[in-house]
Amino acid sequence: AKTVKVGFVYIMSGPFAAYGQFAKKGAELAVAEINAAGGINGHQVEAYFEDSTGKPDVAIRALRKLVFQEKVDFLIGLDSSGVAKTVVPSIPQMKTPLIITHAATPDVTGSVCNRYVFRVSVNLSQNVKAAALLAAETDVKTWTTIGPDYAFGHQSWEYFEKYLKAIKPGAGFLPRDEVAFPPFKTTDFNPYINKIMQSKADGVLVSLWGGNLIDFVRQAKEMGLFDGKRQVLVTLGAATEVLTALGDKMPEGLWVGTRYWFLANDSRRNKDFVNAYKGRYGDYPSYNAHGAYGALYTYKAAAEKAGTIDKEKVIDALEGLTVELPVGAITLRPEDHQALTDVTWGKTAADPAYPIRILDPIKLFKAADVTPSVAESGCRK
Amino acid sequence: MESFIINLLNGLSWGMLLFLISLGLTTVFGVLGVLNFAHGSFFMLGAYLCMQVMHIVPSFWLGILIGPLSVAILGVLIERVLLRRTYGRDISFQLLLTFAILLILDDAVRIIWGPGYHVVEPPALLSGVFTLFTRTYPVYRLFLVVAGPLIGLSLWAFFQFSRWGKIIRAAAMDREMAEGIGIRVPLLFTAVFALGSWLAAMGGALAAPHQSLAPSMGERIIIESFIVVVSGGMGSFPGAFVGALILGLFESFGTVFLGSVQMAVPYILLAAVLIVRPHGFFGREV
Amino acid sequence: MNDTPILKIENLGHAYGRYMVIQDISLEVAPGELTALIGPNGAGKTTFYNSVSGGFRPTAGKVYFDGRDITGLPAHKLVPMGLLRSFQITNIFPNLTVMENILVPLVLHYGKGYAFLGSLSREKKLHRKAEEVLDKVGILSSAHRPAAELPYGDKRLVEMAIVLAREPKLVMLDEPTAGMNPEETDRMIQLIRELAARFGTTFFLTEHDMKVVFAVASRIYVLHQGVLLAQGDQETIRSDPRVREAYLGGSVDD
Amino acid sequence: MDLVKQHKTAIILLLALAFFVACPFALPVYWTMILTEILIMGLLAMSFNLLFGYTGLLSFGQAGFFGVGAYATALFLSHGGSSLLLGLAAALVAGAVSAAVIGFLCVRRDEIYFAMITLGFGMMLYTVAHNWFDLTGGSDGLPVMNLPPLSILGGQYSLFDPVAMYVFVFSIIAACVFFLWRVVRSPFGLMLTAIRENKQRLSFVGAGVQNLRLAAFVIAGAVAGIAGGLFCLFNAMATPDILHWGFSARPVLMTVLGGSGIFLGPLFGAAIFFGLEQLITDLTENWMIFLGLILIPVVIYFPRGILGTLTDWIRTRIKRTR
Amino acid sequence: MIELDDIHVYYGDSYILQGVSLNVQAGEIVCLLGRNGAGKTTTMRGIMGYNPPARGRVVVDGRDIAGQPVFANVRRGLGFVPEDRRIFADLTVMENLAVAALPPRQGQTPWTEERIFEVFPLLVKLKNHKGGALSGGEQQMLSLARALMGNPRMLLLDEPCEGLAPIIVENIGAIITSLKADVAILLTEQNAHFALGIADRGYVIDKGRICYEGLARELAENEEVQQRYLAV
Ligand SMILES: Nc1ncnc2c1ncn2[C@@H]1O[C@H](COP(=O)(O)OP(=O)(O)OP(=O)(O)O)[C@@H](O)[C@H]1O
Ligand SMILES: Nc1ncnc2c1ncn2[C@@H]1O[C@H](COP(=O)(O)OP(=O)(O)OP(=O)(O)O)[C@@H](O)[C@H]1O
Ligand SMILES: [Mg+2]
Ligand SMILES: [Mg+2]
Repeated sequence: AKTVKVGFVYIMSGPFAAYGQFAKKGAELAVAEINAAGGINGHQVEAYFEDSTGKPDVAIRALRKLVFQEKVDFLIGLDSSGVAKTVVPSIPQMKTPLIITHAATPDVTGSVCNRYVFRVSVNLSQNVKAAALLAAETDVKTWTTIGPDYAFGHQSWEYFEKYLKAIKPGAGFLPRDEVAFPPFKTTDFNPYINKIMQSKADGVLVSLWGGNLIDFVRQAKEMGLFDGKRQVLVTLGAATEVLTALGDKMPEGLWVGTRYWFLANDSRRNKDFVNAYKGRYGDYPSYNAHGAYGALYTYKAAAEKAGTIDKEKVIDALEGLTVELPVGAITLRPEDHQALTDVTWGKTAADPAYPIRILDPIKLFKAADVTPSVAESGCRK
Repeated sequence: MESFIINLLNGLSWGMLLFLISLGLTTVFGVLGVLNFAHGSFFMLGAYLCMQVMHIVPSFWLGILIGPLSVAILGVLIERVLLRRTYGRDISFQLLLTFAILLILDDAVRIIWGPGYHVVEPPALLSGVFTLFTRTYPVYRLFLVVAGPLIGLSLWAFFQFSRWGKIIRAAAMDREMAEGIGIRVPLLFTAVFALGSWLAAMGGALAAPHQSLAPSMGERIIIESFIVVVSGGMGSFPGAFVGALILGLFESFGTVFLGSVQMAVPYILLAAVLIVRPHGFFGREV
Repeated sequence: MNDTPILKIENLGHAYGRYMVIQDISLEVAPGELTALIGPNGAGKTTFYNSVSGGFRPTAGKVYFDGRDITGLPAHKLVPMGLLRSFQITNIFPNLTVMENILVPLVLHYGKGYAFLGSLSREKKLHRKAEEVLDKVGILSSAHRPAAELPYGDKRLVEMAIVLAREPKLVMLDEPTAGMNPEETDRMIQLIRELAARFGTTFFLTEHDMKVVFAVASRIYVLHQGVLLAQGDQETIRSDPRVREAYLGGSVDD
Repeated sequence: MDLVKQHKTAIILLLALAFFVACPFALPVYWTMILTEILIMGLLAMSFNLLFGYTGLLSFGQAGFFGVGAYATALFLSHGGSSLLLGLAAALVAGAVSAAVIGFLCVRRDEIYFAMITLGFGMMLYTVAHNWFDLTGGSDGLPVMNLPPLSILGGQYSLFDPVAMYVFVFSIIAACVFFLWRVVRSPFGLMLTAIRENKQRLSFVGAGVQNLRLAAFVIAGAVAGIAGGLFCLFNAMATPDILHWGFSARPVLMTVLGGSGIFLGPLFGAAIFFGLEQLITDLTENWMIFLGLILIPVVIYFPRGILGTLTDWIRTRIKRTR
Repeated sequence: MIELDDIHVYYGDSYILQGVSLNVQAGEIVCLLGRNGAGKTTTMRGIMGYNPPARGRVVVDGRDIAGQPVFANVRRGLGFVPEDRRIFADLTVMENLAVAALPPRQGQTPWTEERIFEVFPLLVKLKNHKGGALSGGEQQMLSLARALMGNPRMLLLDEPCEGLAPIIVENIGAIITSLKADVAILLTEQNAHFALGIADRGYVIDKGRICYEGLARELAENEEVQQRYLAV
């Protein structure tokens, strides 16, 4: 019988290839499970992977190839926010639905949103709103930040300031020129750490990620930034690739956030997923693996709801769809296509049962509490 | 004051690391006339091989001994089999060839060690911190401040004063004539390329305890070392030293004073130097 | 004849860093005069050439061309005035054909350097001119060969042709016959004399080949360790004991 | 002799023209899009080669002008501009003006120093695009939300359709290539070659070498700007990436691949590059290794680029048989 | 000492030396004359190994060295003074000499810096000057001195007098003659007058072939050959 073709576009090469590889693992697991269980609407799933290399023009070429050459029925992917934001306006030309699983920029379900694009993962505003809620409970007087010097870092700080001010009007923030935005290629964070330690701030929002975060944590630890005098919130600190690399060098007691935490949820769905993943790859699933995995199940749910794999009908089915994923139930908001999904934060802790730092305690924020309203998102489809 | 000193140390230690790496680049350019795009990949390999050695025998010192040495051997192979076929051709060919080598090495590293991040621990001897007024500062960074100039100085002395150093400089100036006085130039070139690769790898091994290892980590370093080498003057030792120092200090103090221009600092520096001194600080007019 | 000297040099001096290479040189060249500058190796002849004809700005002194102060002007400003030079080592456009080598100065001469939408092959006049010049120096038959392929002597003639194409008033030649065989040397001497006679072109040259110097120059300057040691006509120079000691040695017996 | 040679090139150009016109009718949609991209990148590479192959200047910042062009078009369209041709004109002007300013500071440098100073300025443009959020959208770039239709000769044509886009891009590029062809065949073109061959000699026959170089730099910048404008239309975006030195490396790669000594070499190189990329990424995920392994023999055995070495080979064959 | 047996040399596609044979015996100065482009330099470079002959033998002391690398030939006893001198510009005079030193051969008085300075007293005061800052004549002497530092048994001198002042030409001529006892010398010149004055035997090369050989004295008197092949 006819197969259903799904195209995945992730960063498979270059400095951030790890993200694409995680996603690929998650996707392949989902494909194997779904096919073993009879496919989608009776069609076996055939997966096509393309490399975005993290560059917008390459990503768009990859998408075009999947749609026009491979003739896929559905698209899943995109890691980088910049890539996602610039690629999204071209999706209507391809007339194929796309679920974004990693890129966090609010804009793809905001200012540049369109009928064809959905997102199942936590976006930047949801994550930072949770951080602001956490921050409001501390007795920090003045906040500063260190984040990568591109939209993600700057927006994280902007939104954090906006949300926290609304919750706790007394909170203080260092002005823009006193916070630290190291360029993305930085490997030596000492000057920035020095800048933070020199400032009067007693709370730090860290929005670095990946290799930057690893370098920062190690160097900051040596310089004594985590000596307990400051409150540190790390928005993407609970990413498994970071925790794995750092091992026991990850300080305990830091507040870290993530888009998916494999121990955050006791549901059967989650346990099955974690076990299946661990069994297949010998690893704990990262948020990116979960994203790709969940997106395919989301597609499955929509196609089954629509009773067809016709692209337009699947889109109609996706709008407002609620689906049970390992992370919990998510709902794709029909107005802007952003998933309403719970957000996990937690404190790093050592546990002999795990080779990496885990989160204890865990703090779950309900989707309704952290997701900005549709009006705020700025989406006008 | 205290912050100033810390910034100074930061600038110095980063600068010295850059110096080591640029030294290899500038030596290879000066002697072979090849601008080696894959230099950053040797830097990366140095770090990974150091880590690999430490997985087998947990000694950092053994790591920085064996890692860079293995890269030097790889350098020998690359020079013998590939590079020597492009001598005398336009520089763009060498850029392209070494770029191809970069692609291969970067991907090979990803395939062998996986796409994820790794960290390497500094040796126990250098792992602590010392107190500076009210703050602490890692000992390892101080070690870098010392190790860079030490290696650089001994190499410089070698090139300047030893007979072999002079022979290498002679071969750099005029390859044909060097053969004409009985110097076995092909072997010499291989040795120099191996030395250059060793320096890059040494830089990588020394950087490993301080930055995370990931495929393509060399890409970040290569452009900065190009900038150091060119603004210092191609092929010049003192040039590489001054260039690295200035870039290190600018990047360090720039974080405090420059804000969002920070990212462009190396490029502004490069352009400024070249506008004022067309051949870099120590470059010779041709 | 016009009596403003075509080239007038006052107290010219140049130092590389702190090292004075030429000092206090003053001389005058009348239009149409054939002048030679000779001197031992390292005396500073090439340095003198560069200081005068736009290689670099001399550190001291003044240079006047046709009454105008041209001190330190770059070469490309001097050329349109009519001052050109040739080089000690062959200096042509190796991968262009001989014809194209000559078209380059002609394009400039007719102010077409920036004509980026014109068609070079339709510039019939330039091609005709180029052929004339090539014919004049006697290498028209090689017009369509790449210059690099020519024998050495012919390359030097290409170099002369490049200079002549700009219809210069004053040509400064740095060792024009170096590396030429006697036959070619004779041809070069003939060419210089003929051009001087027919077009009134002024030549200023340096040479180590005394045969050429004595065959061409009516006035000779001797440079030694950066200063003018002697000047005068052939006889004066030939018989000056200082010149003999510093430069000529015993080789130039009459 | 010269005339024959000139007509030969004209004939080759005509054949190429016929080929490109026929392509979209014979190719699947995706390949038409790839071809569009080849043309755009090929034009960028040809602008680079005006400096590299003809003038002897290795510019490592050509992506800067390409990017400036792309942003100019994107800004024009996102601020209510509705004419595509005016958008491209903006790209041309932006490319030329930025090249004039930067070129003024660069053209005095030679060889590797020229390469590095152009890289430096290119990266400054990158930084501006990356950091000037209000104008350029910062690191995310400027998405072009809707492409106005092309109004020409009274008709309105949507470029939403890939074939229409191809035809449009091809027409613009054919015009640019023709322009470049005129330039290299002009007296000015001879000056550029003379600079490459021996710039000292040239200045000693009265040419202002720096100004000639600047003129070449501006022309190359303008053409790169147009290519950037087309890129923006084709991908509906302008992002900082395309000003980065990594992007500047592409025209270098393409030109050396195709052959810098041949007028259409860079365009051919672009085609090889994209062809290879498609082929390799289809076969393997480790495309970097394979690209590297393919590049090495090309560099070693094709010293004048693929097209250059092939034509040389054919030429000597013809000579021998005569 | 050295014998070329029918060597053929190409530059790419162009066929330059079309069967050159000549020999130089110990204690002899032999000159190779010919017009521009006749193939003099090519012959020298062919012997050295820069442009190895496609066919033919280059026999030094009974061994064929054709195709051997340049440095090996130098170590075997060839010394080369190229036409453009090729001094290492950034090295001092002393360093230029030092890098060229090779172990002496049996039965030879070894060349040392001291001995060099005896023969070239002009170089003494330039000891610590950079090679690039020397004038043409000084460079020519240094180039010769540098070749001697390799303790060669046979010297190839390519136009040692080009671009030199007449007085220096005389000087160099005297030095070359004084070396003859130690090393065999093959010399090329445009300046036939100079070359025939110091050589024992001479060859004339034209269009890549030897067209005359004989004693220098005879050649100096043979006006026909001089006119035809040397354009004197
Ligand atoms: N760039 C430089 N820096 C320092 N000294 C220099 C430089 N160029 C030339 N000299 C020195 O200046 C002196 C004069 O050199 P110049 O080239 O003018 O001599 P010349 O008379 O042309 O000699 P020749 O006849 O050998 O060509 C020489 O001693 C030379 O070493
Ligand atoms: N690299 C090269 N490629 C091609 N042909 C060359 C090359 N070098 C020299 N030739 C040609 O080889 C021939 C012999 O040149 P060679 O240099 O041996 O002559 P020569 O007798 O030394 O002349 P000269 O007196 O000018 O030094 C000449 O016709 C020359 O044009
Ligand atoms: Mg001179
Ligand atoms: Mg010769």
